[in-house]
Amino acid sequence: MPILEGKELHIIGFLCNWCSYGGADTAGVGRFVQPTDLRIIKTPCTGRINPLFIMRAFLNGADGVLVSGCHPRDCHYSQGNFFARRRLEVLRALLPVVGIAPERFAYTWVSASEGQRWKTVVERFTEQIHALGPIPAFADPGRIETCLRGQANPYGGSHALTA
Amino acid sequence: MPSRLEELKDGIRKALPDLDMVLAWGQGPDSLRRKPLFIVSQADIDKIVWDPCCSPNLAGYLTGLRGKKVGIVVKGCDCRSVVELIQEKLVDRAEVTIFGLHCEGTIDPAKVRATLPGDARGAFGDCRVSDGRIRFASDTSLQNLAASDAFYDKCLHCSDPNAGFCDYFIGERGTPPPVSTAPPDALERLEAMGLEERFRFWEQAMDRCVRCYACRNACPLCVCKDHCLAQSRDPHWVDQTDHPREKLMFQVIHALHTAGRCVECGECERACPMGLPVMALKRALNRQINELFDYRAGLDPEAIPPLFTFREEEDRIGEKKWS
Amino acid sequence: MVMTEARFIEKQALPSWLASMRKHRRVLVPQRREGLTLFRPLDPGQDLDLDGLSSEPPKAALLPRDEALFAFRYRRNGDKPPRWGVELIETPPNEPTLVFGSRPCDACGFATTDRVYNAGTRRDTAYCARRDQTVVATLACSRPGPTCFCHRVGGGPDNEAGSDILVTEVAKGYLLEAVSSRGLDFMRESGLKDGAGLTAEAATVRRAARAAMPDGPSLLAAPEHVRAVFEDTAFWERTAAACLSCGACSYLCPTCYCFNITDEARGNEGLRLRSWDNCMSPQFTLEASGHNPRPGKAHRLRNRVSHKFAFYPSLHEGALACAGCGRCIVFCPASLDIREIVSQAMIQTANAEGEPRHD
Amino acid sequence: MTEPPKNIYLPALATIIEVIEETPAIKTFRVRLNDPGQMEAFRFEPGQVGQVSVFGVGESTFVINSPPTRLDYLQFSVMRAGELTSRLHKLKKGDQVGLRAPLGNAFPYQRMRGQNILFVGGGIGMAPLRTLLLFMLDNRADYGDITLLYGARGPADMAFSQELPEWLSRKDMTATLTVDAAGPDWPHKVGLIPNVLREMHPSPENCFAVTCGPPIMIKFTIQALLELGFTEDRIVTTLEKRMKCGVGICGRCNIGAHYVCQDGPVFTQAQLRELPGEL
Repeated sequence: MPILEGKELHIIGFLCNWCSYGGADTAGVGRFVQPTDLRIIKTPCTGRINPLFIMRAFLNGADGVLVSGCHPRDCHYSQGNFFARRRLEVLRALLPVVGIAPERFAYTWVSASEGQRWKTVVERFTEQIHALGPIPAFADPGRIETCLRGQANPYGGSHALTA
Repeated sequence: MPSRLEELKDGIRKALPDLDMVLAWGQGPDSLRRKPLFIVSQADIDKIVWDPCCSPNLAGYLTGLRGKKVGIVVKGCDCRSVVELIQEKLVDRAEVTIFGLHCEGTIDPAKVRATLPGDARGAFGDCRVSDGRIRFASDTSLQNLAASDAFYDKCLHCSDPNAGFCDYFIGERGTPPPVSTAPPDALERLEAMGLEERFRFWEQAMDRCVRCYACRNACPLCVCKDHCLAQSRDPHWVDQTDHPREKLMFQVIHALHTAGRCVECGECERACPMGLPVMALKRALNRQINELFDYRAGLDPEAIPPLFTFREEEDRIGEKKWS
Repeated sequence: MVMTEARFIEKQALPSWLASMRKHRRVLVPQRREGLTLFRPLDPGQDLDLDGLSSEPPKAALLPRDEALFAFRYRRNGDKPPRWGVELIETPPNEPTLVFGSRPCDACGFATTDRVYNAGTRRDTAYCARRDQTVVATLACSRPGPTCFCHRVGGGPDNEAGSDILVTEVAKGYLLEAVSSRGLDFMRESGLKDGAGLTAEAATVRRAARAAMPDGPSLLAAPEHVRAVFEDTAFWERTAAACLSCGACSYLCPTCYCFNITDEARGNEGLRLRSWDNCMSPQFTLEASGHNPRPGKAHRLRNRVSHKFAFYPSLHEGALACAGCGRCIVFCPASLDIREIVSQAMIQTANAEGEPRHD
Repeated sequence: MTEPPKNIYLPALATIIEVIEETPAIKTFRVRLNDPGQMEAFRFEPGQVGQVSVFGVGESTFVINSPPTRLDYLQFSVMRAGELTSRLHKLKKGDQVGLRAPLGNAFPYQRMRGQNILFVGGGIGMAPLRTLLLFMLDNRADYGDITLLYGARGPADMAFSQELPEWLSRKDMTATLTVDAAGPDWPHKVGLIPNVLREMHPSPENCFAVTCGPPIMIKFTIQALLELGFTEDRIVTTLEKRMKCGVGICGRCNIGAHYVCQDGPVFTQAQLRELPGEL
């Protein structure tokens, strides 16, 4: 479902398949009303989430990134969230240095039954991101965008050659 | 009392027979630069040089010399690199013979050229450091610079100038470089800016990056530089367009791949032809790791880097409250 | 230099004249940025840095760091059921440019790439389009730097190869002399005063510069020696021992012209991108089967030095693919010195004298 | 309006008209250029290559292994090895690809006229030999005896399996198949190509040997051919190199001063011995 331009921001969620994805499902089954900005990517475990996923998302224009997994000691793979906790806590220090507000990133623990908690997490986090507004964009949209979107290609015009 | 250089040469002369090679510094293309010297014969020993221009960290060559008995001369920061490589078993302690030195600080040729008047870009005479001043002859005048105008940033707040872990310590241990007022370094300058301004700073800096990957190839920890994530097509982390976003993504990759491992030896910044402050990202992560886990890389060969392990109860990481 | 027209401009009038040239062309000049001298579009708020050699050569004016060869877009075509058709979109460059303040070694870089990219039957359309729209005004050198050796590789502080206009700094300003028809046409509509009277003074300035070049044997005879030392793996292992196999020397070299072609896509559309590449990278010759003819840094450095001092000369009547600018020496993190490498090869295979001690 | 200079990197669009599953790792693609005029006018010589594009993934070099005498389609046999070949293997009939062809040089078929020809192919190395073999069979009178030795790891790795029966039964050529290892129902030879070649003991008398295959096989096959008395200028092979531009500019496929995409990919052993040792 495309982003509702102007109303929604790009918020990406990396959810662990065993707990938080289940929690989000429970919230959905429970018909809890929550903001719709979040786009969820399912991962086997928070331990599988490479902090580079999060940085790549921000550099590609995500306004906010949320990571959610099993509570410590509930991890399906027993250690995944322990490693993730350290990595993501370290990653938090990198964001401000490159000019991204650290509040644009959060990680938390939501189990499969905590539909209500998931709704609160999504609401609070989306409010937090809307308060910050869109992430700063690079001046140059990039070679692909300039060549294809018909904008003035700094190195020449573009015209369709063959049908 | 023989000079430290003589003492170093004697130490190496004695050790060389049962080593395949000793890594030290030799004369570089100009008097402000030294280049790695691979000593394999007694004749090479006379080419050894030791002065504040010996900035290259020789530890990076160790991982390419596995299986050989190698001697290496190290400053304080270089020594931390060797310890980190031993911690991660990327280098076998038994294969390495370490000659440690006290370092008085190392000169950054780019910083010296920048402080000199425009036309003094010619050659420089030999340089000497004494009581916080650096003296050398440039082809137009005699130069006399304060240490803070010529040393690498890392040397201006160096905490352990003596090689802490070595087989032979050459000469006396000493104090860190005498720096009266160290100008703010890249990380401090960045943190004095607002967020948007920092973002624009990196956008400008990365525009200058020519993507030569000297920062990666100079890093002693980058043992997988020949098949690096940044040049992989699958997964396609970084595309080949010359855009600040992609080049900044590589700096993020380098910072996160050395998180909890980087010893701030400064090689990435020293190697960068465009003089970009790429170590600022790693120093920010090191500060966070020090605060979270009370840990600094490269001090204890037995220590396990923090991100290689975990604790069920982390004493300094709490849970985010949402209500 | 054939007797052609000359123009003159006072020193203080140069910045405003350059600014006026921006009306109908991109003006690239060397300006100081964060301790570096870079070729970027003229920023009138800053003065030019015409002192020494720029940190990065103006190579990007003709060979940009990346460039779309063409764009493509997948689209459903009219078949029943619809299939994916592809539409190709050409992206020809059209960016009239003036490069002012390049040095003879930078221009020698353009001459080196001209022989490859515009080789009569084989023409690289994007490069040739840019070359035809670019005027290169090269400033003759007055004072050589410690790592300059253009005079030892067939160039010189006032060499004209690859330039359209040769600019010489005279007492009260700059004398512009056309060295190509493109340069002549540009000068005629540049609105500058005639400078015929100053050609003699300019010639003496250039002669003094030639005399001031640091000594050192010529490397023009290097090709046969470098080819002869190719099989000596011990020589190349020793030479490449300190090398980090990064790309700093290649990307800052005016005569390195190799490139990579990759497709970069976003969903159903994207472009075929040409970007700078360098033979010091292990990926340069890595084959899909995993075989790599140049697995080690010694193989790769051997290829880089041999291409410049043996292979290219054998394809282009002895012209070396090295401009002698010395940037690879200044910017190498391990301080390798290509003069040293080539001289060692010459010493080892003949009794040429060694490399003089520098500064 | 004068025709704008041709962008040498712009491929012609082509459509896959047939996909043949040769072996689990090798697929053959038959393509036709979308522009009928271009297809009609397309000419090439046996051994020349083409850069096949899958837009969004990239380009790779493959020999045109249909003969120049049959121009109703162009054929490329592709072994899955890297990113592009894997994506090519997912394409179906009717999908679009790009083609920049013909590139590189061809087999010296003029010099081979009136001579005997010995083909020695290993695995996917049979692809470049096929275009020359079929070209010669279509001009059979111009050539002397034709002998083919085609080897692969196992029976299931034999490409062009529908044509093998014909090659084996034809009167105007002799074909021998061999595999490194095979079960009891394998009627042909079992053994490494160089050893089988020594067994066959072909006569080098006015005979050209054309060989192609994995580097290891080529190395030992050329050794065997030299032992059997073949002269170096009559042993012809093709080289596989990492290629990008295909026109001798990008500097990627050089061996010494020679660019494999332009001065090759076909070389005689005599030429290879002149090149610096960097294969």
